[in-house]
Formats: sequence, structure tokens, C-alpha cells
Amino acid sequence: MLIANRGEIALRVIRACREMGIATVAVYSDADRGALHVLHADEAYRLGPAPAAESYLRGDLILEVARRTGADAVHPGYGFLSENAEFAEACAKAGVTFIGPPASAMRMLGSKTKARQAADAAAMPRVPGSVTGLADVAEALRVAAGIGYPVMLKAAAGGGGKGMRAVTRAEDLGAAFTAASSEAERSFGSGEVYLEKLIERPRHIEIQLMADEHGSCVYLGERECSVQRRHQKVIEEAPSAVVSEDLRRRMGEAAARLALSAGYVNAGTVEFLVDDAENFYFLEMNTRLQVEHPVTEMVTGLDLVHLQLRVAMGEPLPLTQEDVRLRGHAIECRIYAEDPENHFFPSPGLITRLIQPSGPGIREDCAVYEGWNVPLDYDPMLSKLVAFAPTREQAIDRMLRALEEYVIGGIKTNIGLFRRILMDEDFRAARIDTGYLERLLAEPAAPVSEDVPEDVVALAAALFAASARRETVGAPSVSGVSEESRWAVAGRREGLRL
Amino acid sequence: MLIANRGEIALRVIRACREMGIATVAVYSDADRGALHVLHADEAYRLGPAPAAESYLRGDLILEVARRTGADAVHPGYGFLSENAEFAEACAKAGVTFIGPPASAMRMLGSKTKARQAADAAAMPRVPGSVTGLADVAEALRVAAGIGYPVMLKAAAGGGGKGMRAVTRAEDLGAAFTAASSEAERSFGSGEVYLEKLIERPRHIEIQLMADEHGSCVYLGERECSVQRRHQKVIEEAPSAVVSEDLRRRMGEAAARLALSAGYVNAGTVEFLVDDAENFYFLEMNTRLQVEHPVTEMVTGLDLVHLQLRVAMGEPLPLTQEDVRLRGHAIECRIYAEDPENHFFPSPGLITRLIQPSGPGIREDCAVYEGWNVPLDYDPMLSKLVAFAPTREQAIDRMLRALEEYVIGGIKTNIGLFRRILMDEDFRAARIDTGYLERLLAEPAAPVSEDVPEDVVALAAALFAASARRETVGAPSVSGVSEESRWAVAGRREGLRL
Amino acid sequence: MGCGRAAGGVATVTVWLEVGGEKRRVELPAEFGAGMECSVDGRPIVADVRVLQAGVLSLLIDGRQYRCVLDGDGVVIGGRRFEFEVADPRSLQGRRGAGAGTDGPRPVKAPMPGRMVRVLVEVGDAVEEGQALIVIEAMKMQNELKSPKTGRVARIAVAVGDAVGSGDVLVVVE
Amino acid sequence: MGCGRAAGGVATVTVWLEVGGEKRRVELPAEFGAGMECSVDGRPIVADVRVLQAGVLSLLIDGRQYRCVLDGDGVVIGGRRFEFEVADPRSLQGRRGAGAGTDGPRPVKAPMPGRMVRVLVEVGDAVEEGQALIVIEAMKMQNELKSPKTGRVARIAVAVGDAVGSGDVLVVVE
Repeated sequence: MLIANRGEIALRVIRACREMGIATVAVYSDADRGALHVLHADEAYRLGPAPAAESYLRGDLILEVARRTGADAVHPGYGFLSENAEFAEACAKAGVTFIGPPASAMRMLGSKTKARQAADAAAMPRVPGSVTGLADVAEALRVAAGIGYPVMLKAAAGGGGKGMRAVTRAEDLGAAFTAASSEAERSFGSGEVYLEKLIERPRHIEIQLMADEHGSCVYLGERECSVQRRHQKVIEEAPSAVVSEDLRRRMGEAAARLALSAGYVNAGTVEFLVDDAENFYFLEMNTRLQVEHPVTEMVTGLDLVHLQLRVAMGEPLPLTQEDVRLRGHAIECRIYAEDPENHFFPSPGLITRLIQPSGPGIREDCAVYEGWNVPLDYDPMLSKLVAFAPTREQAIDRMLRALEEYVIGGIKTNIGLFRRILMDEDFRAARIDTGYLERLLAEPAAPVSEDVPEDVVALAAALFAASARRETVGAPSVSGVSEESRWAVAGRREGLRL
Repeated sequence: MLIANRGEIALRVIRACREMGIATVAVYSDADRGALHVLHADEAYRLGPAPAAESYLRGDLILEVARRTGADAVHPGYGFLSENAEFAEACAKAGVTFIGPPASAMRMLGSKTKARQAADAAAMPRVPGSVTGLADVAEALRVAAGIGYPVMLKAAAGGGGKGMRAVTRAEDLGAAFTAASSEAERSFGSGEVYLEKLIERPRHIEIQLMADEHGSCVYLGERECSVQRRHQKVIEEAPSAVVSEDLRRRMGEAAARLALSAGYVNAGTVEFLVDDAENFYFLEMNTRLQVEHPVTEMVTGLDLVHLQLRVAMGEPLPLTQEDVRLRGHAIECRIYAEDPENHFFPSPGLITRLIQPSGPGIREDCAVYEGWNVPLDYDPMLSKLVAFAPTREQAIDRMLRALEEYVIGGIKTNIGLFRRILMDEDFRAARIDTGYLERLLAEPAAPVSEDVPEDVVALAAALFAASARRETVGAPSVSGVSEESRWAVAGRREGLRL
Repeated sequence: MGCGRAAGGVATVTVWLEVGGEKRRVELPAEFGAGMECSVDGRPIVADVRVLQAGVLSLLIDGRQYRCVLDGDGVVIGGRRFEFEVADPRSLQGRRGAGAGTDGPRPVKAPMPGRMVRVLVEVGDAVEEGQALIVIEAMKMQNELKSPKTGRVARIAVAVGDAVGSGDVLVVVE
Repeated sequence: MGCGRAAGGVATVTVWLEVGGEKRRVELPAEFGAGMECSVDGRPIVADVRVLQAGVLSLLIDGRQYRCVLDGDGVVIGGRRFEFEVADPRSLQGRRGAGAGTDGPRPVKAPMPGRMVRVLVEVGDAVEEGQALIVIEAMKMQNELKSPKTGRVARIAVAVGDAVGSGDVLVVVE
């Protein structure tokens, strides 16, 4: 099995392969020679320079590695080539199993505009708006006038908030159309955008599907991903605090119907907006494994990557809808290398200290280590920290406990932001929607940790300074090959004049 | 809450307290000032020198700390004072809640001989043998003749294999009686031993109970702990591969009956031997949380320490027997500082490198870190590694994956032994009994890992040697305060003459 | 930092720090351990210090336990990061006078390593405080850098496509 | 260990090792990285070496990836630990002659730190190979140490209650 990805998802797939006795081939860019996904693979091959376009997006090079190593399957992870129908077809042509849906299903459901047509055909409720891409601003204005403002412009290809613009007045639509279209062009190679009514204070709730080649498709409950910033998910949980047994069944059945109508196979996710009145609207389908799949695994007790591999081998699903039972509550925090106190600027660089949480109910999918230099070329996600507990409240408190234990030194992370969210009354009461986090961030932040007496801080700082001094006064510092004494590093940074 | 223990269990209780918003007080001996349970507590107080008798067994000092800090509850963990009824009484006298059963129930069920009487009263099947302690060798010979050889001598107090002797012939009974009695005297302060029939190839299967103060008691499924060495559990799993729904119910109900008959409250475990014909025999009751409780947590989705604390606060159990649902399979490996290749000699000392596994289905309860000096004064357990998966086979394979990732450098551990067991055909087929591991160890071990070419080993060794040289040639090595460059350490150990 | 010997004959170390904008003078015995008699600005503290790993220590003060982790020029305690700066007393006093005035030219520096993807102004343009000047990209994110003051663009030091390092001056507004 | 310069002008290092009872001569370029032309006993190997942390490296040979972790005087690869010893060629040759003969006095050393809890023999006692001599305790476990040969107890170096360090000679059997 060749894993055509990097970071935690590549490691996660490699682990699943090991557990199933499948040999693994990793690929890497020049920035990732020392990455954990390489360290855990049986074989590893260089693709090219750091930029994704020259490495992880080079389907041709990846298939060349597959050919050379005799790998008979490729797992694309998420991002990169995972939703690229051409790559899926190239795999098929090369006689290599692509772990995902057939290219035809990917084409039908992966484009937002085509997926909306399929959703209409499958009688799935969706947000009013254009079904196809908009030809020009004039068409956009016409459609917007028909459904009424506010509206949302969206890129037909891709996701992750790129190419999206909310528009509240007709006057602003022209500029927003141009901006969204050019951003979509830049990000996805297609400037096609469509438009739909903006639902007020919607929740983002999605259904996990798993379908086999034998016409069976089960839904594995929902995930709520309403805590977002710039349309990027920040916290995900399963189940949603507001989804009733009945709503889950209705959403699940609608999602499975859509997948079956498209001949869908393997893991997929149907995203919905849900309003206060429990109405759900089809948003889009992600034709791949999602970043946040672990919360579903925690509450269902299943392993989605194992299931992906078994389904891809042609096995029938080992479970029916009746076997799917949700238990407990799981929350995932996406830990990013970014600075919440300074405009969320990315913070690549050397991780000089890493203290990871563990213990009851804690799962971590992480691909960094002490001494790893987080490259600036890729997504800033460092780790997915997941807490499971019998109830939502306990899961939140468990996550807070784990975040307290967590220390990532050398770069900035959003760990402190999670502590703030998890202690926020609205979040704890599940009063969240996709605008929740932006509203929270607009408020001044109170310090979320216990107060540490100032004298204790001064004493601790002095102790470290004195230690650094002992370190540096005795003899010149000696560096390891890739690691050096943190004392010495600290000493130098602080410009100790001793 | 004061945590009257050390190591992973103290950390595990501290984590639960944090999750519940309860402030924690740790205690430590001189060997443990730098232990993780101290590092994670809100407050920490020294008890005394390293030997347990002068620190963790000093109930008087512990209650003095409780008084001084205003702690209103004490969690004893397992071992040390956890089954000491006098300490439980002293807590009550001091107005401090002891997290465990009342002293009366502990007295009734904690002594093996008294517990056997209670079991008879509760109509629980037990192994034929003496109900009370044996007065002398003559009585032992009389009882043994009555039930027939082989028989097993056991200490009335305590457990963990201390004071146990199997006897197959009357000629050997005298010497075994003396040895068992004196070992029991040394280990538990009481030389009382009893005797029972030795069940051939029995499985060790135990039922986890949780009882509240309101007369409610639920059983949380079973754990199989048949993989033992010298009567010490090595691997535990839940559920047992051989326990049917019906057997589980019968064992669970019998165990709950016994607990209720003794007025038992809080967590407890009833241990049974189970023979090939699904007969179960009462063995003893452990009136505390067990080392292996995590496997029960994984398959029930519950948190036993949270439940312990809630029950101790007087709350009713938040669940009924019908709410208890088992799902999936969990396996725990007790990772010890010992050398399986050299008579399992203990291996205390400095942990120079620690690479811990993580990812899907992996839980680790661990209280060591890179740079920690494992003291020689206590139990050699370093960590409890738990793997959860939908099926037993997947859980085994997942554990193998995690063990492959695990590296503990500087001291010897039994990680390699687990890999051997988990790849053994009999273990995988669940053909195990309490003699299984000793039989396996009597066979010659085949290497359990993939072959690494000799030239690769030589090259890797040479690379490390060359790196050490670069390290030491450039400048004299500089030590950190508690940590020093492993390159330099390695260089010195190897006596590099460069 | 300086060394001395206290009344009891124990070797002591004096450390001058700036923490959270406050100057602090900390005295501590040269040897770490239990019963360390320290002081902060003259206020006595008895501490029990144990170094667990380089840069990680457990501090016990009156039974309270603090896990302290060194992180660059900060220390993390209880999940919060406190920046500090070590100084000798002369330079610290010298620095206090220099300030963050709004007069004069102000540089816009790269807050992280990245690549310049867009320049939104030209030299000589009048700009408002908070107006976006340039866009740099790192880790798939584009980030606008804004003007620190109302003024005029005096210099643009980079071109589209340039790689920039953290702290590099990109634009100067005067 | 020695240094040299190969034909291509690359600085090389030669390392003499003993691994698994075999003498090995490894040559490698002084700089680690991709395309390293190494050899083991003259057999060429092209390796791609990356040091991740001190004592942890990823070794790629013909695409095969090996995680190698230094552990004291051993290297852990694929979950197995291989002991090795670095030597210069002279001393290695010298040592090969000395052997594990059964003649002469043989010491019984403590395999771990602990405390002596029982001495089962006296000086002058005749003992069999494998006979228990003494019991030491560590980590709540008592461990019998056995005689390495049939012979006579020549010396008992410790008394009950003594703390012993790893490698200390406890008993000598001759």
C-alpha cells in the first residue's frame, strides 16, 4: 500500500496497514525526509522539492513509485489528491486500487454544483440557490434577487473556506463575485462559483457514510463541526448535542440515499447546515476520509481506515445499520501551529519541547516530535487531540485536563484558544453555530488559567536563567546533530550576558 | 482529595480529579520528588525516605498531610494502604472519606478465609478446600487428603502470588506449608495460610463490580487475566474470549450478591477460576480498584475512577445493570522494568530514551518520562499500554503495532516478551490458562521481529559511533542538570577510543 | 546576574529579570533542591526545586506545586506562558527609556517565515493605521500585514515571490 | 576509528565494530545525508541517513526504511535490540583471545542494583553449577543468583542488608 500523503493522516493510515499486516510505502518531499510518516513506513521514496505542486500533488511521480515498488493500492488521505478524479482514474489505469470512491462518483458528488443536482434528484433538502455555476455577475444578481439576501458565494470545486464570500447587499455582490472567483481559480484551478441563501446561525452537522461495492451503505452517526474560523473547522464533536434520534435517522437516510444514487463506494461525508427548527439543508459531499473521523470512531467503536481498506479489497461491510450504536461523547481539537494572540499567523519552526497528554479517554493522532522542524509549506495542523467520555460535559472537562498537560515549545499553537472555548459558557451549553467562534474572538479574552503568583513566575524564570548560566559558564555548549541543549538555546535567545 | 499512592495509578486518579474540578494533594517519598504524580498535582508533600514502610505505608503521616491541607477524602489507589481496614478506619475517625468500601466490608471480604465463608453464605461456588486458616501442617495434611492432590497453599492476607505454593504430593506439603507461611508472614505480617484443590489449567476471570451506598450494585463485565507469571498478571483483556452472555450473567450476579451481602460500597473485583466446562469457582475478592481496570473502561465506555468518586460522595450510581453494554475488545500489557532474557531480573535506572506509541485505539497510563530514574524501591511497573479495537484479533494486532513503536532506552523492559506472546498461536486462539505463560517461557524463543540484515545493523551502529565521535571530538561534553547528551553517554559507555 | 555568599555561607546567585513589564531581582542559592531560601525583590520565598528534564522543573512553594517549562524566552506555568528577559541591571535601566513612540519611521516586519504573494501599496502612498500593505503566505494561509500608523510608505523591501524570514523588515511607514 | 579521504575527495570515517560476535569494518562519509556511499566489510551500501533526534535516525537503503534508536551499547531496529561495541582494530584483536573459559575463579555479579537479603552458602562450601548462592531484592522482587560453575565458594563480598550496585562482585566461585 502506498500512502500518498504526509503528516498525521499518513501516519494514521500506516498504523492501520501495520495492524492489518499490509506493507507500507511512504512518499515524501524534501521538507519531510525526517517526518514521522517516513519513520514508520516500511519503504519510503522521495517525490521532489517541498512545494506540494512539486511533490504530494504529483500523481505521476506517485504512480511511478507504486509501479517501482509493486504497491497495488494507494491511500490518498485527505487534501492533496484525495478528491482528484483524474488521479483516481490514473490509478485505475495503472492497475492500482485507489482507496476511495470510483472516479465517476467522485465527479458527480465532488463538484458542489453537480452534487446539488444529485441532491435534488435524491429529494434531499438543500439551501435555496443556483444549481450550476454562475456565468457572470449579472446571473449572480438575478439568482440573489430571487432567493433574497443575505447570500453566500462558494467555489464549485474544493472547500476549506476558499472562494467563499457572504454578501448582504446587492451593491457588494459584484466585488465579492470577482474576489471569490479569482480565489477559487487560484486555489482549485477553477473559478466556477455558485450562490445560495445564507442560513442564519446555522450549525454545521455532517453524516459519516461507509459504502461497499455490494450496494450496502451505512451511516455512522453525525459530527458537529460548528466551531469554525474562516470556514475552517476548529473543534468537532460526536454526537451533536442537538441531533435527536429521529433527526439522525432522517439525515442519515438522506445521506445514504444520495451516496447510493451516485454508485458511491468507501468512506464519505455529507455535510449539512441545520437551523434552529431542526431543518437540515444539504451543503456538499466530501468524497474522502475527513480530518475529524476519529470522533466518529470513538463513539461507534469502529475503525474507519480498517473499513476503508476492507471495502477497497471488495469485502462486504462487516456491519449493518442496526449494528451501529453510538455511545458516549467525543471531542476533537485541531492543534495548529498558529498564534491566536497575533492574528492567527502561522508559526512554523523547530519544536524544542513536546510534552503530550495521555491517560484515560485520550487519543492523539499526531505526526510531530521534539526536534521536528514544522515546515512552512503545508497545512499548519500539528495534531488532533481527541477526548472521549460518557457525557459531553465529561468529554469537555477531560479535554481541558489534557490541554493543561500539553506543552509545545518553540512555536506558537492554538492550545490556549481551545482552553478558552472549552470554558466558555455558550460552548458548554452547546449554544454554537458556524459564527460562534468569530463572535467569541471579537470579545476580549479573560485569562483562562488559574492565576500564578507573580513572584512564582519570577522565581521560575530566574531558576531557568541560573541553570542556563551553569550550563554555559562551565564549558562551551556542544550541539547534538539535530538537537541541542534547550538550556543553551534558551540562553542564547535571551542574550544572556553573564 | 489526597492521593495516597504513587506511579501511574496516582497520576490516573489525579487526572480524574482534575476532570471533576477537584483539587489534588500528592504525597511522595524521597525517591519520588521528581515523579510525574507530583508534577501533576496541585499540592505535594513529602512523607519520608524511599522505603514504602517509611513513606507510602505510613497512614499516620498521610492523615497528617490530609489534616494540614484540609483534604476531605483519600484515594488509596491499589497496593500500599488500599486494602488496609485499619487505615480506612483511621480515615473515618479523622473525618476524611476513604475512597473504597467501609472497613467492615473490607474485613469481611479482604481476608481470603473470611471471604470464603461469605461466599459459602452467598451460595457462590468455590474451589473445595479449607475455609479457615490452617493451624499446622497436620491440619493441612488432613484437609489435603480429604479433597485430594494436587492442592494449592495460599496466604489468607494479601495476594500477588506471595505465600502461594502448589503441592502435588503429601510428602511435599510440610516444607511447602512452612515456606508459604513464612513468606506470607514476611509479606503481609500474617503467616495464616489456607489450602484448596488445584484446578487443572484454569482460567483466571474476574468480575468488576461497582456498588453505591444506596444498595445498588452493578457488574461491569469480566476481565480475563490468565496470562500470568509467578501468579502476577502480565496481560489482561476484556471481554474473555470464552465467557458467554449466560456465563457472564451468572458470574456477575453471583459476584454482586456477595458484595451486597457484605454491605460493599465502591469499586471491587471478584476473582474466579473457570475450568474448561464453564464451571466457575470463587477465588477471592479485591476490595479496591485493580491495576487492570482500564480494559473494563474501554469496553464499557465508563470511567471507573469518576464513578468511585461519585459513589464516595454519596451519589447513587448513574446507571443500572441494563445500561451496561460491552462493545469491542481491549487488551492491556503491563510494561515492567525487568529483563525477560535474564531471569526477569528487575531493571531500575535512568530512562535515557522514551518513544511512546499513540494513535487510534491506544491508551497509555504511564508515569515515567525521559530522564526519570526508575527507583528500585517499588513495583517495577512502568506503564499500562491498552489497545482497543472492534474484535480481539484486531486488538491484538493493534497492540503489536503499538509495541513496535515503543522504545524505552536505558533500562530493560518486557516489551519483547509481549510481542512474543501476542504472536503466539495459542494466545491468538485464546487457548490460555494460568499456566500458559510459564509453558511458553519454557520453550526456546524464536526472534519475533522481522529480520534486519546484518549489514544494516552494522551500518546503524557505525553511524551512531561516528556521531558520538563528532560530539566528543569537537569539545568536552556538557551535561544538563538532570539529562545529558545521549550521544555522549553512549560514547562513554562504549569506551570510545577515538 | 551576579554571585555572592549569604550570611549562612551558602553561595547565592542574583538574577535581574523583566517579567510582564516589571523589573524583578531574584536571589537564590546556587544549588537547587529542597528548602531553598530565595527572594524576589526582597520578599523571601522558601522553594523546593526539582529539575525533571532540561527545561522542565517542579517548583514546590508552601506545598503548592507548579510545573514550569522553559519555552524560548518564556516560561509556561499552569498552561500560561509568561515572557521574561534576563538582563544585567545597567542595560535594563538603559533600555527602559527607549519606548514605543509613534513618531518616526515604523517598520512592518514578517511575523513568520513565508513567501510574499501581493504588495498592495506603492512607495509614497499615504496609508491609514490598520490599512493592509502586503500579503504573505505560509502554511497555506495568506496573511495581510497592516500599517502600524497613519503615514506614508517610505520603503518596500521585498518583491512578490520573495521568501521572507521571520523578523525581516518588509515595509517601512513614516 | 580512523579518517580518510576517498577517491572522489569525500572525507570518510572508518569504524571497527563488534556486532553479534562478528567483527565489522564500516566505512562512511563524514557528512550524513542522502546518497551516502558506505561499505560494510567492503560490501558497498548506498544509504540515506537522517538524524531525527539525538540517538534516533531514519536509514533508507534501497527504499527500505529502518528506524534506528541508540540504547546504551545497543541499537534498536524494528523492535529488536542489537548490542555492539566500538573498538580500534588493535584492542579488538587483543580481546578476541581472552575467552569465557570455565577454569579459574568466576565472579557472581549483581545484575541490577538492590539489597542483599539472604546468603545461602558459606566460604569454602562446595557448590554445583546452577546452585543458588545468594538472594538480592529490588522492586519488590527477590532474585536468586546462581553459581556459574561447579566449584568452591572462595569469597562472599557482601553481607545481608547491604545495598549492592549493578555489576558489583558479590561472590567468587573457584
